[in-house]
Amino acid sequence: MPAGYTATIAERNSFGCSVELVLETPRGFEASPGQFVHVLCGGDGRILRRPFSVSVSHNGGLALLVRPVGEGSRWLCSREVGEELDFLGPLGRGFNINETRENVLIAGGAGIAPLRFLAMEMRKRGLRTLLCWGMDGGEDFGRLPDIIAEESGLYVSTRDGKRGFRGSVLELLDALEVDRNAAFYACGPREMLADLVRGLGDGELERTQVSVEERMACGVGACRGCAVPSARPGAPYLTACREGPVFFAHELDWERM
Amino acid sequence: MPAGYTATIAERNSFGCSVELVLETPRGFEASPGQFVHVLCGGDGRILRRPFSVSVSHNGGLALLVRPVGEGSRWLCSREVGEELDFLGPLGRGFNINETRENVLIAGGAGIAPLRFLAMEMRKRGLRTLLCWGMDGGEDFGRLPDIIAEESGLYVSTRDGKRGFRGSVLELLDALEVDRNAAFYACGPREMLADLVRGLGDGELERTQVSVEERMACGVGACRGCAVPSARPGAPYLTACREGPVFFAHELDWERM
Amino acid sequence: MGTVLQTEVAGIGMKNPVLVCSGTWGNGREYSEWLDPGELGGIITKSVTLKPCAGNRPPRLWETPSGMLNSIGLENRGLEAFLEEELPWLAGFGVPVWVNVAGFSEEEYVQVATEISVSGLAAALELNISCPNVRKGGLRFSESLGDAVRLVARVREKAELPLFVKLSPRTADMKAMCVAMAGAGADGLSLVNTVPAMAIDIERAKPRLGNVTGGLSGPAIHPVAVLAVWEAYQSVDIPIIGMGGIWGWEDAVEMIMAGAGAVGVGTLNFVDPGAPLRIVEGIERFLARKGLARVTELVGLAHRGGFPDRAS
Amino acid sequence: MGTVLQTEVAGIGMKNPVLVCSGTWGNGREYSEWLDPGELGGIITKSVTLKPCAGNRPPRLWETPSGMLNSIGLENRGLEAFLEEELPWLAGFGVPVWVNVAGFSEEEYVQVATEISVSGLAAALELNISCPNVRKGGLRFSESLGDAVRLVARVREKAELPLFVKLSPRTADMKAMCVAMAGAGADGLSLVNTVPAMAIDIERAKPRLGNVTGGLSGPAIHPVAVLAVWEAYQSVDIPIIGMGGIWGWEDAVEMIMAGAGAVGVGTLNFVDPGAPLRIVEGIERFLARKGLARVTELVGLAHRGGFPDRAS
Ligand SMILES: Cc1cc2nc3c(=O)[nH]c(=O)nc-3n(C[C@H](O)[C@H](O)[C@H](O)COP(=O)(O)OP(=O)(O)OC[C@H]3O[C@@H](n4cnc5c(N)ncnc54)[C@H](O)[C@@H]3O)c2cc1C
Ligand SMILES: Cc1cc2nc3c(=O)[nH]c(=O)nc-3n(C[C@H](O)[C@H](O)[C@H](O)COP(=O)(O)OP(=O)(O)OC[C@H]3O[C@@H](n4cnc5c(N)ncnc54)[C@H](O)[C@@H]3O)c2cc1C
Ligand SMILES: Cc1cc2nc3c(=O)[nH]c(=O)nc-3n(C[C@H](O)[C@H](O)[C@H](O)COP(=O)(O)O)c2cc1C
Ligand SMILES: Cc1cc2nc3c(=O)[nH]c(=O)nc-3n(C[C@H](O)[C@H](O)[C@H](O)COP(=O)(O)O)c2cc1C
Ligand code: FES
Ligand code: FES
Repeated sequence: MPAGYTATIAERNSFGCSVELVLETPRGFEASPGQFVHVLCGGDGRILRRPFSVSVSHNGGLALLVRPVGEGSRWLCSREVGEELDFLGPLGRGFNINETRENVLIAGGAGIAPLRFLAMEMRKRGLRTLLCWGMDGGEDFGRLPDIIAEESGLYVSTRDGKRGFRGSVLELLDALEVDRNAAFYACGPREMLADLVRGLGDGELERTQVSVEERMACGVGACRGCAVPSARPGAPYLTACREGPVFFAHELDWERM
Repeated sequence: MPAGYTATIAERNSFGCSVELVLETPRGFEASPGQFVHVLCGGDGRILRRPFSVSVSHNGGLALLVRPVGEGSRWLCSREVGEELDFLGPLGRGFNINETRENVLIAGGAGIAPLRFLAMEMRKRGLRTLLCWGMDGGEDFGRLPDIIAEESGLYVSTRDGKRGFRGSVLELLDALEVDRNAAFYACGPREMLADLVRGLGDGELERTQVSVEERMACGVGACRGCAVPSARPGAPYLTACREGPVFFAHELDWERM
Repeated sequence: MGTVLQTEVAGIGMKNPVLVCSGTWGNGREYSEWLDPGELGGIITKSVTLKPCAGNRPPRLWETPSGMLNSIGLENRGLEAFLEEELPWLAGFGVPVWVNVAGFSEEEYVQVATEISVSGLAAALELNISCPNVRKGGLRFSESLGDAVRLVARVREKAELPLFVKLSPRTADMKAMCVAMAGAGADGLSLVNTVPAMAIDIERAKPRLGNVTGGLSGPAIHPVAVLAVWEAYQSVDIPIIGMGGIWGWEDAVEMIMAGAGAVGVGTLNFVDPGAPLRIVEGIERFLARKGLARVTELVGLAHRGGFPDRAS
Repeated sequence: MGTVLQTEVAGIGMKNPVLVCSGTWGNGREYSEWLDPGELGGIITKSVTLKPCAGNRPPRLWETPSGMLNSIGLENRGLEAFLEEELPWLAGFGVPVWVNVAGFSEEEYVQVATEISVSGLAAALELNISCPNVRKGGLRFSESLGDAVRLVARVREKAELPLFVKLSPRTADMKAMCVAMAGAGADGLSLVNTVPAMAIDIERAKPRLGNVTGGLSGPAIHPVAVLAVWEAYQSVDIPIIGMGGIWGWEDAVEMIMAGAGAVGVGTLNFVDPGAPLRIVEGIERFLARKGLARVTELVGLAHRGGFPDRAS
C-alpha cells in the first residue's frame, strides 16, 4: 500500500560521493526491491518531489543512497540525524525475482541503490546471485563497496582499474563469463542500460529487467509526465513511476529511448 | 558609502519575541541612526531582500533586532552564530540630530531598533534625551528593555501595565509631561505614527522625525516601489528607501498615508 | 460540515468548492488510494479526445522556479475507453464530474461533447480550447476569438450539459474573450490553463521538452490566474472555476475573493495528494474565524470593497 | 575581454550583450555606486513620458512565489527633466542608451520619440506599448494588433533612431504580433515586459496593490519569456533583446540560444546590483568552455539543432 510518511533520519552515513540516510517510519514500512519513495526536498523555489530508490528495507525502516547532483539531492544529503523527511511510497513496480536461474545484477554508479536491496533479498531466499557494480564515472563510494561485498558478495569495476576490474561494468560481465542463461537485473545511467540491451540476444531481452530513471512529477501514474517509449504498438508510452521503474527489456522501445 | 557586504554572525541573542544578531563585517561598517541594511534572506521562492534598521553600530560591526513576522524574518531569526549574511548598506537617510533641544524618542514595538542606536548616539554627544518604548501589541522583548535602560535610560509602556506605564506610548508621553518644545523622533507601526502626528501642532511637525516602513524591492531609490505620499505638490511621492526611511513629519502627506 | 461550504456553479450542486484540475489527477484511480474522491467538491477529468492519443515525445516535464513545465500532449485512451472504463467509475462517487473535452478539429470536439452529454454520467463539460501542448487544435482556438466563438457555439448547440470553457491566460484581452464565450453560450469559465512557456538545456543548446514548448503551472502562475479570474468576474455573470498555482487554502480563498465560484487544485496534487481536502478544511476554518455563514459570501468579495477596515 | 563578447543589434555596437532593463535600474545614478555603467553592454532607461507622471498609488510592490508584482505606473519626471538632467549624464558612459518611451496617447509617444531622436544622445528607442500599470495607453496597444501597428508606424515615420518595440507576453498570437511589428517598421523587439497579474490580501479581502493590478517579473516568468523570444526568432529577422527573470548567466545564455541578440537584467538588479557584470563574466566563461570564439555564435543556436550530441 502506498502512503504518505513522515520519517525520522535515524542514521546518516557518508560514503564518498554519496550519502546514506537511514529512515525510521513510525507506522512501519515495507517495500520490495526496485520500488522507490518520492521525497519532498527543500531548496529555493523547487516544488516537485524527488524519486529515490529504496536501497535497504528492514524492520519497518528503510535506507536511501543519495548522490548530490542538483539542488534537491544536495538538500537531502545535508540533512542531519533527527530531522524529519516527508515522502510518499513505496511506489512503482519493483523487480520480478527469478527463483530458478542464476541472477546477475548490474549496477552503474548510484544505480547500486535498488540492486543492493535486491541482492540482499535474493540472498535471503538463498538464490544464486552475482552482483556487479561499475563506477564508470570515476565516482568514489567510500566504504560502501566493502559493506555490500560482505552483505551479498560483489564484483567492482572502474574504468581506470583503481578499484576492482579495470574497464566498464559490461566488460566486467564478459570477463566473468557469466552464464548467458542467467536472469539480468540492471540499474544505472541510460547509456549503460542501452549498451547492455544492445548486446542482448532475443531470448535474453525477456530475462532482463532494467530500472529506468525519468523526471517525475506525481510519481503515481496520474500526470503521464514520466513517459518512456513502449515496445507495444497500441500503447506508445509507459509510465516510469507506475508501470516501472522496473521494466523487462522487451517492454521498452530502445530505439526511442 | 553604501556597499555590498558579507557579514559573519558573531553573536545571537534571543530577546523574547525578537532576536538580536550581532554582525561582524571584515571591511568595517559605519552607519548613522535611522539607516538600514537590506538583507538577503532565505526562504522558499522568496527573491527580494528584506530591510532592517541598524540597531547598534560599533567598532565596525553592527547589530540588527529582528521580529519574526514572515518567512524572511523567520529565516533570519533562525540563523546561528558563525553563519554568513549578505546585505547591502547602510542605506537611506537617517535621523537628523537636533543638538539644541531636548530630544524625545518614541518607539513602538520593533521600532525600538533604530531608536536604541539613536539614543546611544545622543548620549555619546551628551544631549538631553528621553527614550519611550511602547509595547502596545503586548510583545515581550525579554531582557532588552533592561539593557537599553542601562545604556540610555528608558520609559516603557504596555497596554495592560504588565511592565512600566499602563497605556499606549503616546499616553505615556502625556503622563511624562514632556517639553512640547522638544524634538521628536519616532519609529513604530503606521497607526502609531499617524496618531502621534495627528496630535502635533504646526511648529511641532517640523521638529518631528518619523521612520516609516514600506515594502521595498531595490532599497536604493531605483525602482520607485516604496513610494510614500509627499506633502509637496510638485513631487507626489517620496521613496522610503532613499529619501527616507526617516522623514520630517511635515514632508509627508498624512491624509494619503 | 453542514451547509457552510455548500455551493453551486451553473446549477451544479457541490458539497464544497474544491475540485481537482484536469490532467493533474489522472482519472482518479491513482489518487483514490490517498483520499476519498467522494469528499471532493467535484472532479474534472483528464482531457478526452475522440481517438486514443499517444501524447508528446518525452521528456515531458521540467521544473522551473516555483513552477513546472509539462508537455503531456493530451495522452489519453480515447472516448470509447473513457466511456466504458473511466466515467462510470468516476460517476460512482456521488460528486459532480466535469468531463474535459479536447479535439484536433471542431467536429471532434462536437462529437466527444455530444457523446459525453448523452451518456448521462457527467455533470458538466469543460471545453479545453487552451492546451499549449498540441499543434493542431488546442491553443489555436484560444488565440482567435472568432474561432473560439464558433467552436463553443457549435458544441453548445449539440451538448445538453452545462458547458464550461477553459481559457488560456495568454489572452491579450481577457475581458473581451470572456464576454464572447458567454455570448457563444458558455455556462461557465475555467481559468486558467497553463501558461505557454519553454526551457532550454544550455549544455546541449536544445529544448528541455521533447515537444519543445510546454505549459507552465504551479505557484509561479498564481498571480496571473488571480488576475484572469478578477477580469472575468468583472466582465461576465457566468460562474468561474479558478485554478492556477493554488498551493494552500489561502490561495483558494484568494481565488474565490477574486470571483471564483469554485477552485481547482492542480500541480499541488503531485506534491501532496491529500491537499484538496486540507484546503477544504482551511477554507472552513477561515470562514469560522471571519464569522461568515457560507462560502458563497466570499465569492468576488474583493470586488465589493472587502472586509470593513478595523478601526485603529 | 577582446572581441569574444562584442556584438551588435540593429546596427548598434555593444561591448557585450548584457543590458539593464527599463525601470529596474532607475536612471543609473543609484547603481553607479555599485558598478561602472561603462562596463555594461547598454542601458535601457526608465520609461519617459511627455509630462511628469506621479505614478500609481502605493502599495506598489508585492512579492509572489519566485517573482514580484509592481505597479509603479510610469512614475518619472517627464521629458524635459529627462533631456536636461538624465540623458546627458547617461550618455557620458560611452555605452549605447536605449530610451524607453511611453505615453497616454499616440501623439505623446510620437512627440517624446521625436525629441529623444533629435537630442542626438540616445542610441535607440524602446517603445513601451505593454505596460500593465496604466489604464490608458500602455497595455492597450499591446492588446490590439491594429492599434500597435498604427502607433509603431507613426513613431517610425518621425523618429530617426533604431526603434525597438517592447511587447507583452500576454499576447495571444506572439508570432503574428512580431511579424506585424516588423512590418510596421520596428528595427528590433524587446521581449518581454512584465506579465499582468494581481494578488489579494485575504485578511482584508482587498487587492495587495494600490492600483489593484500589476506586472509580474522575476524567475517565475523566465520560461514564459524564453518562449516569447523563441517564437519571435522563428517569425522575424529583426534582432531581439531578451528579458524576463534572468537570474544568472545560465538564464542569459538560455535567452541567447532562444534567439536573443542581447539580454536585459531586470528584477535581479534589486537583489544583486553587481549581477549584470557577473553575468557578462559567466557568459564569457561559458563560451571559453564550449570553445566558441564569439557570443554571436550562440544567438538562436537552439533553433539550429544545438551542440552536437556527445558520442556515448
Ligand atoms: C525511480 C528513480 C529512482 C532513483 N533512485 C535514486 C537513488 O537511489 N539515488 C540517487 O542518488 N538518485 C536516484 N534517482 C535520481 C534522482 O531522482 C535525481 O538525482 C534527483 O531527482 C535529482 O534532483 P535534484 O533536485 O538534485 O537535481 P536537479 O537540479 O533537478 O537536476 C540535476 C540533474 O539530475 C537530473 N535529474 C533530475 N531529476 C531526475 C530524475 N527524476 N531522473 C533522472 N534524472 C534526473 C537532471 O536531468 C539534471 O541533470 C532516481 C530516479 C528515479 C526516477
Ligand atoms: C526601513 C525599514 C526598517 C526596518 N527595520 C526593522 C527592524 O529593525 N526590525 C524588524 O523586525 N523589522 C524591521 N522592518 C520590517 C521588516 O523589513 C519586515 O518585517 C520584513 O521585511 C518582513 O519580511 P518577511 O519575509 O519576514 O515577511 P513577509 O512574509 O514578507 O510579510 C509578513 C508581514 O510583514 C509585513 N512586511 C513585509 N515587508 C515589510 C516592509 N518592508 N515594511 C513593512 N512591513 C512589511 C507584511 O505586510 C506582512 O504583514 C523594517 C522595515 C523597513 C522598511
Ligand atoms: C501535468 C499536467 C497535465 C495537464 N493536463 C491537462 C489536460 O489534459 N487538460 C486541461 O484542460 N488542462 C490540463 N492541465 C492544466 C491544469 O488543469 C491546470 O489548468 C493548470 O495546471 C493550472 O493549475 P495549477 O497551477 O494548479 O497546476 C494539465 C496540467 C498539468 C500540470
Ligand atoms: C519595478 C519595475 C519597474 C519597471 N518599469 C518599467 C518601465 O518603466 N518601462 C518598461 O518598459 N518596463 C518596465 N519594467 C519591466 C522590465 O523592464 C522588464 O521588462 C521586466 O521586469 C521583466 O524582466 P525581469 O523579470 O528580469 O525583471 C519594470 C519592471 C519592474 C520590476
Ligand atoms: S510521474 Fe506522473 S505519471 Fe509518472
Ligand atoms: S525600494 Fe526601490 S525605490 Fe525604494
